[in-house]
Amino acid sequence: MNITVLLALIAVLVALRFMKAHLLLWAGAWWVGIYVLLRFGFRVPIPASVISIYMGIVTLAILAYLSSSDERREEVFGPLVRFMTERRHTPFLAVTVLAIPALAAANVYVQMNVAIEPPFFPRTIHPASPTEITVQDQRISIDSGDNPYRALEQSNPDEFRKHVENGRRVYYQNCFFCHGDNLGGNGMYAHALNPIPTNFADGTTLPSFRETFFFWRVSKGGPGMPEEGAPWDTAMPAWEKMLKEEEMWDVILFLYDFMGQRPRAREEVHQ
Amino acid sequence: MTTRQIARGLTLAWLAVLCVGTGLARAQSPDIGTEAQREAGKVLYMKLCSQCHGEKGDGAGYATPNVLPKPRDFTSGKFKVRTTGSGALPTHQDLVNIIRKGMPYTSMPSWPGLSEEEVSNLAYFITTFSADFSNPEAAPKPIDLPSAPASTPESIETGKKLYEENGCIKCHGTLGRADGPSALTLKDEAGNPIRPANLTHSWTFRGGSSREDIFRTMSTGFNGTPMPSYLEALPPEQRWAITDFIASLSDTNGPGYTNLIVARPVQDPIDLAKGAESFASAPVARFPLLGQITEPGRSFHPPATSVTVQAIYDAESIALLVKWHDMRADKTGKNSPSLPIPPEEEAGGEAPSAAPAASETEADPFADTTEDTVAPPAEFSDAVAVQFPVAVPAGARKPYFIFGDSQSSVDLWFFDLARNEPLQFIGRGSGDVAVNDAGDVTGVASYSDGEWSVIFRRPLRASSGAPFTPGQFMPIALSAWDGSARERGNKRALSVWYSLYMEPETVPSAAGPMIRTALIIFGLELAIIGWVRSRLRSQARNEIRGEGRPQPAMGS
Amino acid sequence: MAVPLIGRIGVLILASTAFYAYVGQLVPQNEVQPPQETVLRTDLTTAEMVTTGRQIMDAKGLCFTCHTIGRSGALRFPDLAGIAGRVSERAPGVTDIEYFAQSLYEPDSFIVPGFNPGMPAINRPPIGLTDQEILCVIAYLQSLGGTPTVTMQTSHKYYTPAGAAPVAPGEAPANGAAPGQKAAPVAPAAAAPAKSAQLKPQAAHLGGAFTS
Amino acid sequence: MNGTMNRKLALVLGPVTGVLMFAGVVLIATFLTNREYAQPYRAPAAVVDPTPRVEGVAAEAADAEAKAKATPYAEAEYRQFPVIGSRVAVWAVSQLHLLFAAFVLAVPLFAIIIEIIGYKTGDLRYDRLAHEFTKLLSVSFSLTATFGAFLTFLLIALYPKFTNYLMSVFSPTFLPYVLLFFAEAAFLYTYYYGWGKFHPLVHIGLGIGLNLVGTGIMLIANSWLTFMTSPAGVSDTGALISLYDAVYNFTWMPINIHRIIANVAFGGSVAAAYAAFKFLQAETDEERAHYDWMGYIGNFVAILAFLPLPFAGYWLAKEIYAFSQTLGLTMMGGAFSWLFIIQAVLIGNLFLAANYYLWLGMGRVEGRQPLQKFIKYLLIGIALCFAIWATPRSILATVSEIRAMGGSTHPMLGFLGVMSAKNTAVNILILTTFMSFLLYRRTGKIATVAWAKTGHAAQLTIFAAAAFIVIFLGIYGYFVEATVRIGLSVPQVSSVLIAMVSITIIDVFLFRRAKMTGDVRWGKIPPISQYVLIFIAVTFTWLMGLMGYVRSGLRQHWHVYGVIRDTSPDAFTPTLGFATQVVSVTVLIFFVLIGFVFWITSLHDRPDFVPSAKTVTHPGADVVLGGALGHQPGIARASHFEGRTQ
Repeated sequence: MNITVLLALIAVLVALRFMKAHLLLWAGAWWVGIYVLLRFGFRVPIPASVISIYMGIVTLAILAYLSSSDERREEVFGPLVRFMTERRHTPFLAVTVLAIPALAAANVYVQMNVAIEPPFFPRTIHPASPTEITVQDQRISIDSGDNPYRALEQSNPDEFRKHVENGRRVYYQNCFFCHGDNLGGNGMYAHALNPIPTNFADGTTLPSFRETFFFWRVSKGGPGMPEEGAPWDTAMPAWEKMLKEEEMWDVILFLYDFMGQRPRAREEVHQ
Repeated sequence: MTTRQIARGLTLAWLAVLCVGTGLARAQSPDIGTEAQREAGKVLYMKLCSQCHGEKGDGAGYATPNVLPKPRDFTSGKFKVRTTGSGALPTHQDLVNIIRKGMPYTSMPSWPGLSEEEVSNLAYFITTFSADFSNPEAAPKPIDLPSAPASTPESIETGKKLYEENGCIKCHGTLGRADGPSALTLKDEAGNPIRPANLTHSWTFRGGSSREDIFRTMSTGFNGTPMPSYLEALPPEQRWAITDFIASLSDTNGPGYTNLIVARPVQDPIDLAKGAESFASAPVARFPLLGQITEPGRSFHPPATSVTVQAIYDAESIALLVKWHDMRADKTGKNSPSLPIPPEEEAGGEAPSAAPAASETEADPFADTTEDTVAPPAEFSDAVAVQFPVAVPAGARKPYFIFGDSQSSVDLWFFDLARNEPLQFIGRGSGDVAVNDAGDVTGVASYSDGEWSVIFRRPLRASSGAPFTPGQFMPIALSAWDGSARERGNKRALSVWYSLYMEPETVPSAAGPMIRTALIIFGLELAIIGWVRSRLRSQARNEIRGEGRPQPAMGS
Repeated sequence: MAVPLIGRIGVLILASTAFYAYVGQLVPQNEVQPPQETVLRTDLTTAEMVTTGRQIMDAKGLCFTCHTIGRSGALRFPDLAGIAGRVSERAPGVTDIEYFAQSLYEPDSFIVPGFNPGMPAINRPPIGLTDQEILCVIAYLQSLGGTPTVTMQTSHKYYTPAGAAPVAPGEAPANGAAPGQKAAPVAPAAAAPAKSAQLKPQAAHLGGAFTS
Repeated sequence: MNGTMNRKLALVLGPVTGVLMFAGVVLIATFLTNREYAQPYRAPAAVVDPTPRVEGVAAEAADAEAKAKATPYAEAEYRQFPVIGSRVAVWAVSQLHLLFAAFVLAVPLFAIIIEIIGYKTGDLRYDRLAHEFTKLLSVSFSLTATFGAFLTFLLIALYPKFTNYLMSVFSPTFLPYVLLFFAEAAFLYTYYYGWGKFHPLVHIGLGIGLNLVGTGIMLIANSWLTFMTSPAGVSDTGALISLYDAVYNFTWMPINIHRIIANVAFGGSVAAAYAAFKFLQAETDEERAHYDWMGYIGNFVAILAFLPLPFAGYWLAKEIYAFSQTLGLTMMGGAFSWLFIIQAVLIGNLFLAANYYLWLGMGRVEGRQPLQKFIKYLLIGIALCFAIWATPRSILATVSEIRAMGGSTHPMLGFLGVMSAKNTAVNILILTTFMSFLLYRRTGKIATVAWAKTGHAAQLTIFAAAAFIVIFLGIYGYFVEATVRIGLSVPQVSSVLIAMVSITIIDVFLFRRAKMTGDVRWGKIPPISQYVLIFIAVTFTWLMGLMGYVRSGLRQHWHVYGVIRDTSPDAFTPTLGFATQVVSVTVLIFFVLIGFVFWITSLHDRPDFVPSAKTVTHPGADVVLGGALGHQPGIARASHFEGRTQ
């Protein structure tokens, strides 16, 4: 949150309050204010796509408010109707009527002259996995399978620690170049990659999935991405070529262990 | 600009405080914190640091075999980035700073997420690895780092002279491109190969890229490496002059990585003989390179960290100018995108690099160039490749960025720099690269002062490969091989896919769309106003006639 | 300027549906294709056929749902490790290619002692491998305990490749194949060059409809 | 505007609009077919052929005949529907069938409830209302059956092998289905035509029978389609093992519940749209008052049924996850994750529109309304919850934006994209809507009971407590496992439900003998509110269409998930953009047809045709017209009040 922006906005709204501003002005102020807040009010900027969703909602809400009672409708549309019909406003009206298309045309001009950007292809961040994969001659069910070493956590904690430690070794020999020392997706090569490496430290990525999902991603990598993951752009290797199955399971254990998180539990099957 | 000034101000203030603090600290033993602080640091160290620096602090962690430069061995008590004299221990603040900021373009990351206390505790814990820290004799004494005079053209000129006179060229090269004659033979005290800094890429400087950082590095040297301290050798003004010269070598705004090459149309037919001159009109696009760490035969730390590309096209053909820095032109041996890498080589990381095993004794980079300090010729030559999809992709789907895949292949323009002409390959995956005899691509290559300039040219429409059409985006990826680092085949520096845009000769006018938009909106406005007015009139009529229920204005 | 009620409602409905369709255009547009039906090249080398055969057995063939390689103990279906070496003892006098072909096309005609019948005909739904794919599977099976000899041009009792029995131009195509057998498929899919791996699914599948 | 003029204009322009809407449909359909999507069905471009045309045609015909004779019969796996392709054809027709079926199933459900209320209270208004709803049924019923038959033909023709397979599994359920269908017809027509002809209890019995039979039909049909998503009771190769399991598969029950609730919501909204349509057409104040009230009730039913829908949806999603995590991930994280953002836009719009309608309803009460000042706070709440619900899980961002965020999740928005936040948002939305309803209820009233203050305070406390519990559990959800988190929605929902019930009970007692500061004048609502009702109906219909797409599209390239693959050219999953276009066209067709239903229904109230002297110019025409049309004015006029209400 950027406090200065927030304070400035509050100040403007308070000022409007003292000015006893017209409803129309209020509506405009809120709209612009919320836009400014979303656009500049956050230290980590909000992506444009989300801002447009939010502004759509805000627009609807403000329109609903303006027309929610006869009085308000009169208050809002009255001046507008008068502006459009009364003779004394005619010069202004003419100017406005000409100014709006001119502005729109200017906008078109600006839009057509922005710096060229390469085509942008959105991708699904976490595409759905196949139900089953074959890794080094082993069939592994993504749906019903589980990390074979996870059970050791209860049954044999020492052995489990060994697996985690092995996973740590694997991670720092292979993965941290991209995914970073603290799993934040900010390794030394992250600046050269698109899409950027997955950030495991964001709090939500690890617990949202089961370990088999990560096993699929680790073992099959970028080449194993389904179509909706906009294939072939990610540099994630298919680690099955370079690591043993056990090492891949271990490194997943390590990810959870390092972040102190637990994988998503399997939904109870009833019936 | 303001943040820069503030930062500069803060640095100065900090230096001032340090100077004052120095006087006070002179008599005390090194600041190694309390037992509790070191214990707290140990917990963090074991979690965050020990994988590289080792649990014993000896720089032998899990990651060590695969990283270059090697992780610091804390037991040696030798630290690169300090404010203290050559060979001296760093101050507590030095350690804190380096933990906080990390070392760019190495595997030492910055740790912005840790609290002041945590970083401080870590720094305290690190002191436990070397006995020197508890020795009051060895208490670090920060050196005098006078504030910076303004950089002027004169000071840069002076600096350039001093740079040449003081042997900097031996390692860092005439133009600072790390191509000095002894650049390839450098080793640190532990015997690990080490590369001189490329002074034209200030963003890769381990100790930071500000003028103050450069000045400090030059004054203190990097302990344990061939980089000496010039504290004694040169007075501060001369050091500042060299600093100004070094700072002038790089674009101070950082690498300016982009994701697009804009190919400009040119009127005259492209003449390869004219070389880089023809590209004057084309904007420079710089792309980061990373090690090929995705397919077996990995290269974790290739020497090349970035590459610049310019593109032009005439009526018949397109030409690309690719430039990157290489410590030495390796024009002997051979190279090819399909040369195999034995698995054992990858396991050893960078160890069997070009550094000759013969020079066991630490080479003095400042001795006159002798046979000993010249690295033997490389077995593999330098090479570069530009990669395009074989067909212009229709949607998001491109060939796999590492030499394509079995379903969509790539067109490789490969230049083995030991040869005179580029070759073409068809890539269907890193294990399936075949020579393409189309012979569409021609090119020239030249090397000067540590920089390769390679020009490729191909007809816009050729017998093989995708056509180039103005107004179209074409995916492009690059690879570079450094022969002296034994790079070949999959072992190389590469980029992910970027775009090449063929800027059309005549840009379509915006007038049409502008007029159309304006007219549509104008029409809408007139319709709305007309509607409002007619409504008002009919309402007025109704009221006069006294019939019709009153309607809220604009209600429906 | 009075707009009749029906018109207003119509415009409202049109506008709302258009708005929602517009919202639908704003989100990422990904067309999810079904998994590629690999069209096998006719010029695969035997070594390539072995790897391809292995992939087919993994994925489309679903062979390892029942079969194992290198397992012993209580098995549902015969283990396949070293299978090529055992052909001579199971079916003396038959080439391994013919034996494997029979096992795949008519699995019930020979049941390995100690096992129950239960394998479906592989060239028919639900598995529905193509004849070319089955050749690759045979190549892989040959490699288990033997040396693969099969090529894409190999013919056996159940299948004769188009190129293997040259038909003189002008004759009715495909009737030259041995009588009583499945007519050899006309070549298009098999002969399609590697480039025909398109984004759109192939309209003409050699396999059955119900490929699970 | 002038009434008679409106009528005349409507007569002229109504068909014109119809034609225009049809043209719109055609236009969009043409646009769709222009897409690459339709390519596989296109004939190759004509080849230049030097042969004279006549000979060429003759030769072609001869060739074709020879070829036809030579080709042996082969069973087709798939056939192509011209131009739009099989998928879109089956998709649109089944969606239309479903929409009408939903309407036909839902309307009796609340008609019977209203009828029972009418019977219990003796208030004839309710009885008339129930009858009015039922009027819409008979035409809709035949349309449902027509579309059902159309769908069956399409399936048999276009997907013969797959249809055959489904039949082999489900053939034992066909006979009961058909029998139930007969029973449905019998009940429906006796219920409608027998209005007022029987003892009220007998009639109510008929209505209950109608509902039971209708639900039975739906259950059977649901088993077929849920089997396709989550097959059970069959072997790997698709052979039937247990019909019971095949019917009672993972998603059957959740879909049943989901559909019953959604049907009621949808039916209510369409009935409200009908009332809105009649309101706008109405010429007298009585009619306006009646249809205002009817629209209010219809909308009330719709929103009431809508409130529990998200929870039924969660149950369904949970079952899908339990059946196959891959399917669940495809739905929530994969190809369909963005569909739920579109859904959030729709649902947000619904809530906003429903609240807005209630606020406008305050205008029915005389005098200036002090309670209206609360609207802005409610609005802020709704907008916030709407925004949270519409926050995508995988944010669409350019590389530079992703780098700025430090990953694919935004450090702040990331928390809004997950289930905890959305669950909380939807619960708060429901509470807010309920608040709007309460405010509407007390417009123009002042509680006079002695404990009024305490009552208000208690209501407020309960409301605050519910909101607190919901928000607390929502935040708590971030700290627990996914399975626990899903479980948290139960206490959230129940606290909202308990709050709603208890506040309503207090409210009822609080406002007994309340002082009225202004009369409720039914019909005195701004006409814009009626357009809101129609908008709600469109949105509901569209939402049904979208949900139909996701439920069916989840299978991706499977006819029966994991058992029978779709190998037709339509096997791919189209883009969301394409899907929304198809849904839009389907919804437009539905509204054209439902407009037709409304029109037919409104024929009831039309005065009979009386040939005026001017129109009859030929002597013969009199005879013809006289013979063709019965002259029974009066009966039709009184049809409003036919039956028991008379």
